[in-house]
Amino acid sequence: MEVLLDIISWVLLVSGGAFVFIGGVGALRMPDFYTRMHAASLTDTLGTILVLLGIILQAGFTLSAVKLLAVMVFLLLTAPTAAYALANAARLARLAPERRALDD
Amino acid sequence: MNGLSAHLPAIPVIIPLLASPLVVLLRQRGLAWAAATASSLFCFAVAITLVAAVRESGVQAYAVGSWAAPFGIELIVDQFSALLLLIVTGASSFALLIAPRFGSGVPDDRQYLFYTAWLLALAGLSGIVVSGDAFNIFVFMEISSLATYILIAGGPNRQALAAVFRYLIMGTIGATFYLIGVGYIYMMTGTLNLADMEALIQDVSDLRPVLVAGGFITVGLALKAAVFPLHIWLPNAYAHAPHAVTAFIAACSTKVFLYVLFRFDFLVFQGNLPGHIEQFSAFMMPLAIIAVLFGSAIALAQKDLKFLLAYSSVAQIGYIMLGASLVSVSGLTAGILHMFNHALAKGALFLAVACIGTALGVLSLDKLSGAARRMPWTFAAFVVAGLSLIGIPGTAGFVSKWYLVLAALELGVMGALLIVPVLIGSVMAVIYIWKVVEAAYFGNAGETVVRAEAPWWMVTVLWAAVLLNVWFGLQPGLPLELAREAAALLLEGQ
Amino acid sequence: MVTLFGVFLLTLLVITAVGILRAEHLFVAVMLTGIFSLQMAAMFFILDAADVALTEAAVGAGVATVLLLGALALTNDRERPSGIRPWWPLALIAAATLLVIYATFDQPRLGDPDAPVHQHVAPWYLEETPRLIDVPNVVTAILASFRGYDTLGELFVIFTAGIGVLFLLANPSKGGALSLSQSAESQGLRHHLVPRVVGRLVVPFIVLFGLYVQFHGDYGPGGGFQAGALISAGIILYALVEGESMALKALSFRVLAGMIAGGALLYVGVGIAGILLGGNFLDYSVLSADPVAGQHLGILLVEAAVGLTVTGVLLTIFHSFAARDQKS
Amino acid sequence: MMEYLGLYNYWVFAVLLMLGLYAVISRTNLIKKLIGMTIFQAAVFLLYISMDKVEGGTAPIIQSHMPGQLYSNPLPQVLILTAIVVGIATLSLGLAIVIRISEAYGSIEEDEIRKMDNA
Repeated sequence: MEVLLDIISWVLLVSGGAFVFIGGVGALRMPDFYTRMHAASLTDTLGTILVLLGIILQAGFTLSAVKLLAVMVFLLLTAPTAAYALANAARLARLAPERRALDD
Repeated sequence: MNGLSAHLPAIPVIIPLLASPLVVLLRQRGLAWAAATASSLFCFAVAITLVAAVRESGVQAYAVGSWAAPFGIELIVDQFSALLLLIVTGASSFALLIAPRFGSGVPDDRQYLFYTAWLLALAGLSGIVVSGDAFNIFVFMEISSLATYILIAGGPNRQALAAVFRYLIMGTIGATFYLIGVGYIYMMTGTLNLADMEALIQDVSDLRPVLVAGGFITVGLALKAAVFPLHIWLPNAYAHAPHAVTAFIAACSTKVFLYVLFRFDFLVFQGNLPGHIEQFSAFMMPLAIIAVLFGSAIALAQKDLKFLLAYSSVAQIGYIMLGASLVSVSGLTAGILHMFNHALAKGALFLAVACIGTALGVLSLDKLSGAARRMPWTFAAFVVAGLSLIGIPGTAGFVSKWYLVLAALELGVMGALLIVPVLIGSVMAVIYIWKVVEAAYFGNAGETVVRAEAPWWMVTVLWAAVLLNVWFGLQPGLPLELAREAAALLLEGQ
Repeated sequence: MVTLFGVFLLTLLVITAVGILRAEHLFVAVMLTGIFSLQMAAMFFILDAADVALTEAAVGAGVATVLLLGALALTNDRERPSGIRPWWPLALIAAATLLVIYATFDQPRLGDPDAPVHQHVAPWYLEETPRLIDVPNVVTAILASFRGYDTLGELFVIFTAGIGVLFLLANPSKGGALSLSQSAESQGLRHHLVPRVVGRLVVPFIVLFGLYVQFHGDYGPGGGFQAGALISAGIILYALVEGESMALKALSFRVLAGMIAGGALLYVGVGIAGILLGGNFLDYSVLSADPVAGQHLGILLVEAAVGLTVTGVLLTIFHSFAARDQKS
Repeated sequence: MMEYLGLYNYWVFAVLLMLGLYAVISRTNLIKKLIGMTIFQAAVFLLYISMDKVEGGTAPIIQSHMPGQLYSNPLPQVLILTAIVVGIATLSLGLAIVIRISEAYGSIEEDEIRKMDNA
């Protein structure tokens, strides 16, 4: 059982880390604001949540796990909102998407 | 009341701190002024009591929160801090008495904030003076600095804002340098209490962090005290502040930072760091001499009364530093005494400027021609205070310069050479004060001379300050003794 | 492992600082400053300073960023491109850096338990706090009691800043900011559904967390200042979502001034109560028959005072900035 | 190796300190100067907090169920809590002054302001 939990937790941690990394590469390499933001929001949601789940499994049934769960809930609420506000601000500022991105 | 006497060292800090939020709640201008003045005068009375207590029973220590010294914060009032406390509370009281209403730029409904800031500046400066803890000094330094920025920003012109921004940047750098220095000493000794530091620093005195700490603290405090060449924030800040504020800060603020500088340099570093005395003197003496000559020379070229007096302050800080850089009891006595006497003279001069500015609204020399006939009382006071600034026998300014010359002569031929800049500086002071007198008394006033004397209470306060200059010129016993004991305390630890 | 993290974060700090220096768009510089503070907070956490990390995150990354952005909106968000920079400041700075680094070689190494800092007063605090004050968080014990006088000074520093901002920016012709027009800015994000719904959902939790940090400061990291920063952050979020005027309706300038002055009075009052009850200034032991209970009461009161004033000042500063006319 | 790694904090302190100071000295934009000042102050926080660490210690929150636990030094943390507050107070006052300068002069570049004053 212990070993199983450990394995699951590490799988979650590693895959979360992978998503964070991919998000980071995307934010650097994507051609324009909107696509970059898309990549970055991956880090915020999937990446961090997988990592948090992994840590929760490591923590077991303790107070820390509850706190981590609360952090996760708040992240799920705020990260998409922040992404929305950012995109909205860009739209209000009439930031045009890169042409190349549209053509593809 | 007997029970309260044990708490005397803390009271000059507590009272203005208590009064400032009350002023915020009062909001009304007249009440705000009354509350500020009452607390300032009360602190002045406490300062006088403290001087008496120190002379009677020696150093007064006070453990805040009843926690003993290196663990809690200790307040210490010795001869040196008692003298400074007298300067701070006295300057604040005189300047407040002359100004029930501040400059034209501040609307009535915001004046209460101004008096709040004034009280905070007073509390901050008193807090620095009575504190025996290096970090606590930093905290109160910031209270006084922030409050002073607010006071200067209340000046009537937009130049005040530019001046205060520069002061804020340089002041923060100075305070942060001080904090770094304290951090290094703390790193090497493990204590923040000044007396404790003095004892513990001997074991680590030859290590580089302590030397760097000495550098940071000296430079940081010199910045705050406007020691040449770090004075560049001073003239603009003094000149564009409201008049009463200039009278307050010109009389005491730089001196408080010089006080901290002397405390650190003489108590903690000198005697414990090898070679520090020579370095201090070799570094400070040339700067002090240049400050005297440069400040006076620039003052000569000024056309605005406030700028003229502000540059003269740069020169006067030079005299204080010159006395200290001799590193002898008599030299330090002269320097400390000059703190007191310069506060008297410059405070009185800026009070006169406040009267002139209130009554005539102009301060540039060419517009003041013949003004003495319009405001005879004020200009007579200006002349007497000017004589004290120059150092004419019979005034306070003479006494400290005389002791400075005596202390220099103790050094033999080298010292005799030091008299030259002192004399040149005094001659230049004669010239720049004469420039004002010439314009005011011998300038062309036009055909009809209208009497436009400042309100009677302003002239009364001004003359009270001027008469103090004469009194302490003829009876220099009290400040002289305090200065001598303070110098002995700093140099010999007794 | 921890050392590795430390080295990584510290290097990142230097890179961020260089980035801030090079950014000519001030908005970018401000954002990088926020990131800088967050990295600094992480570094503090690694160095076992949980309280400081919490404060740095709330203040440096939160409040300071909001204030800087507010100032940018009122002034200009572009630095004028500079021509040739003089070389002497760089030379001077480089020399000074080398001097400070040169001094480090005599310093105790990081984490050295024999360093003088850990010998003299620090062990006393760690040993005596359970007996004398009996709160687990030694930082709180020192902050509020042993060095309570410093904290009094700290409260008055922030008090002074509030007074200064009011003095410089209060707009009497508009009657304070009370008569804000119903312009787009003052309505906040009311017509944006997503931020509004989420904002309303989160604000109570932020304030609740602030209160937790306020009253849990004896046992864990936290205290009046952090709580004040958090609560005011919650209310600032409310102002952004629902509009300035709604936030001012809840806490008007008058109320805020009352909070500022009330907190300051409370702290000084506790100190004076110590004198009246026969102790020294800020001596809490005399507040109750049992010295330890007295200490608890004193710490509770002064932390509440700090929280009150800090909340009041930060909100006053925010509203003063927001009420200023936007640049034309 | 560890000999020098243990000093890395203090080197970064020196570099950050001087980077901040350089920004204050060399930039003419007033807000940039204030940002430089915050870096300058943050460097000092790092200096103090680096002192507090004890190898093997934890945050100084006493756990009675773990006797013999090593704790890091609480005193520098207290000092820096105060210093952070001082920093934000200075920053907000500085920003308020900058806003007033911008309204009075129409610029926040130091050399342009000086030119207007001398004109």
